[in-house]
Amino acid sequence: MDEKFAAIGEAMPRLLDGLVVTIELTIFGAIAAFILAVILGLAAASPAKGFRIPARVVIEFFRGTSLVVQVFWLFFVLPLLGIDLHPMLVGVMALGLNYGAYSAEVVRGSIQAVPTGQWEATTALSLGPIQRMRRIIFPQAWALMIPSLSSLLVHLMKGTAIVGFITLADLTYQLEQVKRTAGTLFTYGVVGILSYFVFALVLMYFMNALEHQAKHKLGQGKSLWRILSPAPPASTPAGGAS
Amino acid sequence: GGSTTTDSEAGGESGAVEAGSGHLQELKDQGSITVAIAGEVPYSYEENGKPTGATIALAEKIFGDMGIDKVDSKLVDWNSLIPGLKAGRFDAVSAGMSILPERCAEADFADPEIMYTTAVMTQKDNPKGLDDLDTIKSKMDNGEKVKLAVLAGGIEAGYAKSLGLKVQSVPDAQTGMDTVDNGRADAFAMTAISLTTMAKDNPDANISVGDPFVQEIDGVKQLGAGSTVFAKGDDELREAYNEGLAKVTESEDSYLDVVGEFGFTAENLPPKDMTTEQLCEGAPDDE
Amino acid sequence: MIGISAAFEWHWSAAAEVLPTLLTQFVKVTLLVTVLGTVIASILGLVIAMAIRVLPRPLSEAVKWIANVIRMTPIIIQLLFASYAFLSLDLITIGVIVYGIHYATYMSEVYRAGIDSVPKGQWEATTALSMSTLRTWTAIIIPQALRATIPALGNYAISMFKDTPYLLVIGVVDMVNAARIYGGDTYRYTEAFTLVGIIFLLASYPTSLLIGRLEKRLAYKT
Amino acid sequence: MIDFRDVEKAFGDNVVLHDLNFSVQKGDRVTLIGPSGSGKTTILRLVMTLEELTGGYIFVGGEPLTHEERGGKRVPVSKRNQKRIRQRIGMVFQQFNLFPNMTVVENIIEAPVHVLGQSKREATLKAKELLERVGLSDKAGAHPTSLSGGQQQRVAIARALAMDPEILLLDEVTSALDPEIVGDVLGILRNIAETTDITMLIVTHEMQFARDVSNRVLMFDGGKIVEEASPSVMFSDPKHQRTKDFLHAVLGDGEDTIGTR
Amino acid sequence: MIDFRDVEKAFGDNVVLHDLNFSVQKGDRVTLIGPSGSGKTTILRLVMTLEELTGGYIFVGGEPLTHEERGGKRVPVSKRNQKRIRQRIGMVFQQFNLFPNMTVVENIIEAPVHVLGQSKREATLKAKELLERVGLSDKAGAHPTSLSGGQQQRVAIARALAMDPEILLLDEVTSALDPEIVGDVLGILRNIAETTDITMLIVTHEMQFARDVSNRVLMFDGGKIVEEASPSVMFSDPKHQRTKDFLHAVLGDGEDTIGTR
Ligand SMILES: Nc1ncnc2c1ncn2[C@@H]1O[C@H](COP(=O)(O)OP(=O)(O)OP(=O)(O)O)[C@@H](O)[C@H]1O
Ligand SMILES: Nc1ncnc2c1ncn2[C@@H]1O[C@H](COP(=O)(O)OP(=O)(O)OP(=O)(O)O)[C@@H](O)[C@H]1O
Ligand SMILES: [Mg+2]
Ligand SMILES: [Mg+2]
Repeated sequence: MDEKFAAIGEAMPRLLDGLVVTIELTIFGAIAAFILAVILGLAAASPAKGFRIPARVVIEFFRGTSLVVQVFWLFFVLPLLGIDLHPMLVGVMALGLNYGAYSAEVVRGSIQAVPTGQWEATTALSLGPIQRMRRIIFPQAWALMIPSLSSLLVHLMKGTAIVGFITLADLTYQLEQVKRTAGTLFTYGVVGILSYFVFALVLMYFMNALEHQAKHKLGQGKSLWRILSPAPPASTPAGGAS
Repeated sequence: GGSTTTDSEAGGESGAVEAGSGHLQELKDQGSITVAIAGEVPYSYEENGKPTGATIALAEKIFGDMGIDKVDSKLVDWNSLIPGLKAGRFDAVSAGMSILPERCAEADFADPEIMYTTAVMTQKDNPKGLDDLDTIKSKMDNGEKVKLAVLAGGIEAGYAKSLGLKVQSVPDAQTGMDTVDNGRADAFAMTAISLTTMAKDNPDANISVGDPFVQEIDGVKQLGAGSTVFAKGDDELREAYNEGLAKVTESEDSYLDVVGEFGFTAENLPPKDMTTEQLCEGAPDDE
Repeated sequence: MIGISAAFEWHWSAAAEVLPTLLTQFVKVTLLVTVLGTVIASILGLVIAMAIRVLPRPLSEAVKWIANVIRMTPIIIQLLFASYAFLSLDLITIGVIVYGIHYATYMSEVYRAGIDSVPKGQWEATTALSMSTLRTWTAIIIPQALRATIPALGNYAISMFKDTPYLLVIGVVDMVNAARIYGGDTYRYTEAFTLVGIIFLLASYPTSLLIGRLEKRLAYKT
Repeated sequence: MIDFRDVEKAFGDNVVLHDLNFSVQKGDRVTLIGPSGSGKTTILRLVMTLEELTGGYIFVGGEPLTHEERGGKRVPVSKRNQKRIRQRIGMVFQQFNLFPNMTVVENIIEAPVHVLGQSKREATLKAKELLERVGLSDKAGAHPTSLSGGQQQRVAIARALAMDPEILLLDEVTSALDPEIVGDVLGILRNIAETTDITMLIVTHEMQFARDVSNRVLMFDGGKIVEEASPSVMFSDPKHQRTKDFLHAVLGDGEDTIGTR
Repeated sequence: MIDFRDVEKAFGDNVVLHDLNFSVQKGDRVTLIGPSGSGKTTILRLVMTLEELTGGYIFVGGEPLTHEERGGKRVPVSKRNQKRIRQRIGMVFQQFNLFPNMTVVENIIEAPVHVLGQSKREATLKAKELLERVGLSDKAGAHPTSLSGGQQQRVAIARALAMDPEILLLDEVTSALDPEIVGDVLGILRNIAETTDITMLIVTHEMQFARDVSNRVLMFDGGKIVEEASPSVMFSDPKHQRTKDFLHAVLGDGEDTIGTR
């Protein structure tokens, strides 16, 4: 066992490099997905057909074809069209498009779940459509959408493991390099699983914190700082799958 | 991708000779070339962030002589080497790619630089006596349980298919070795040089590599040769490369000087009469 | 810097050439793993959900955390792990089991929600009728929980279907990777990937129809 | 038939029933009345073992239901025993709680077949009889969700009777029903009371029904029995001020008039 | 100030308001009464443009609100015009509909700042004044969810007043409140009625309040006005049988007594 730890210790710089790639992919992918989700979600929630129908088509397309196929397509077919993308960009784009489409449904659902009374109050106060969305509806929908987005984020993080297919040296790739010296089972079963799981937990706690914050803004629950200060609450990180 | 600088005294000189050209001149001006590699030991791979391997050594030597001092590498998935080349993502592919008719239709190969032979990796001391694909085939036909692993999409997968062998695909060479090591497969067929290098690097693994052989399919010897690939129409650069390559492949000594340290032997030196045109025609000479 | 080839054209000959391979791999790998994986996942998912609910505290917590670990880590890692841990099993079997277990952890969440959605009064009625625990689950709770969970379970089946290309990491060539290998050999990605897309669509659409029908059949007559 | 001895029930720190002692004789029809939160439902749920008894003992037919005293200590009885005794008790809920995934007749035969081990044929015959009795012979194959509230409650009564209980617990069985259907359901219960000797424990706000059906009325307040009497005495001449106030609130001004609501 | 001309409103095939014609003068306080479903809420929602007008015209200060007649045809007015007119109207809802993502004072200044373009300072000053008026000076920084229903409704009133509306629409603003708080809220509205000349359109079941505040009462039934009178006449001497029945049901037996409910 000691030698395995030693091997891992030796490979630590590479593993950390891999972890950085995984983290980068997760963060940039999540940002891309979120931006896309908001745009598509707003369009899909719009009463105007001109927005709604294109948004639906895009959402259904990227939800309907899998992440793997999208990655391959972007990586192998797009160059044939003369579009040359860095693998990192391909990874981020594929994650962004796929999870963006899933998240768009969450955004749309949450916007439509804001009580009608809130929409009516904005009309009664003569707020314009942009203002209404930006200042009233979206902040409330935000609190509703976080739990679902949070489990999608973990899915996205897991999806980054696929970029090994397109030559990015992410954590999975590096684990593969390390497995001979450290032993395959130990590498995957302990180091791999644990690293991803801890990362997933960090993401979940981050999203839980966001949710607390959002709920607090709506006057529900304590503020995040008050929760964090004395002793953290016993929160279960078990996020529902999307 | 990393980069390596070769020391070259001939740089300025040859640069002057070929002044005024397109892509080649561009590369000379910038003093570096970017080649795609697939990360395969011992052909071209990265070590400590720098490209290395037999074909990289060739590239560094030949381009260096032309006055292009620096060879940068881009690590690319095997399947996107040629698409990437066509899309102009890099200047050449230095991955010991086999010269095959379908590939010739997509890009231009330099003259042959590495001869391939196939070998079979088995568990130590070859308990089942699996020397080559033909013995494997006869054993399989006799109803013996023999499990053969090949690289998914590799050339040996094509051989096995032609021979009608049932195979187990592996995504990469390392996995292929593991598969034999842990007994999931009895044999792993791949190019000999890759297998021997791997066996050398992993002395503890329960594996050994049989003698190299040239596979025959329907009575035709499958002579394989690999080379550096350039984009279609990039003739000037390719011809300049061929010129330099000829100097290296001139003799065993000059050849092994460059690639010997990566485990290559005289067997890997292409015969003088073998041309890229022949290989591109798809009719390898049968002796 | 160099002209872009016209490789993005459509060649019927190439399409005809790959189609048989794609269909073979589709049936032998994609479909097989999805169908068997879904069967395992839907049964095991229910077992996990019930175990968390029925087992005493430390045990149920343990089951919950194991499920969390599986749910929150990439299936690729799990496939690799299992392929080395269970050498005696052939790779397709490992694929089926890993997909089955991985998706079971998703489905257990769906079942949990379904079980929670059964009104408390139903449990009380089973007590008032002195029904056994087993009978309570099988005759009352599970049938009612299932009704609420069928659509979500169906969606997971479809997403498992789309996740099968990950099998390549353990050397199982599914339809998508068959397309990729064909593309690698011939540089005709366009036909191969387009066909893959069409086959996926042709396969998932009837699946959704099937789920829709199942959903209707399970709905209570009103 | 049922004996409460020093019964105590607490939810967390909140003690809902204190030191409760009373007995119900075989064939008794006891109505529990009292203000909201006084603990009436809790008593029924304790008998049905839907709540855990936190102190004291309940005996059914002389046998301890959940706990017994052994060697001066209060120990739980075996699950087996508890189940056996529970089979003699039936309950009808305010919200009916029919199984929506089964037809009416399946609801009724479920327990006879799977708990008592009756044959399906036998149980179905009995179920048909019971359905006739509650006036729903034509609904045997229907799904509960397609029935009105009143019909559902009648099925629930039939389902409880199918187990041939010695004790029937009824918790505000009409309060989820539309006013015009209440009469039907009460009529059926009245009929059951008249034609069987099932011991009944009834919680209701229908004072007329309580008067017609029960032979004893217990007035609860704050988890204690404040008064106990026959219905005629209780409704016409309550002794305790709390009872007077309660009846006044429920029945309205006319001291002696008991309407259906 | 508000003119209804041949107003018709249908939800799908269900025509809820037929050929409605009436006018509200500047400074009028008009109460709409009538049984449930008679269309009272719908009228307020039409004025607030929360529902689409399916026939006829509504004029506010002489200008068409949603549609106008041009060349003998009924055409919609421009969105710009509609918005401009809508700014002169405020509404308070039964369910308050405060924005939970903003503090009390942010709720109040939202529209003045972002619609009328007032400076934050100016709007906040005004908001504080309004809060004082509704007796909530100390709650400026609080979140709506931390307030009681009555307090929330008072904030909603302040929010509507912050836009300086010429017309205020009030739809059963006390019916979601606990009975003991109703008085406070009505007191504030009474005070506003007494100290401003805002035109008010009120739907309420509080007949006492209607009597105190309004100068006209319209009795609705089935989407039509069945009777119109001053409150004193309407409540003491209704002409129409429908009105008599309705008032009898709402006010109880005593013909002349008007309780708070
Ligand atoms: N599950 C529970 N958890 C905590 N407290 C409970 C629970 N069930 C009942 N209580 C409390 O126990 C007390 C008695 O409740 P119970 O339902 O028995 O009253 P009740 O007499 O049936 O009233 P009602 O006429 O309103 O039905 C109440 O104070 C109630 O709040
Ligand atoms: N959004 C809607 N869709 C369909 N029908 C509606 C809608 N809103 C109201 N109605 C119908 O319009 C009629 C009038 O409703 P309205 O809410 O105006 O009545 P009301 O006089 O305010 O009644 P209440 O006193 O119950 O509030 C009713 O028959 C109602 O069912
Ligand atoms: Mg009760
Ligand atoms: Mg209304």
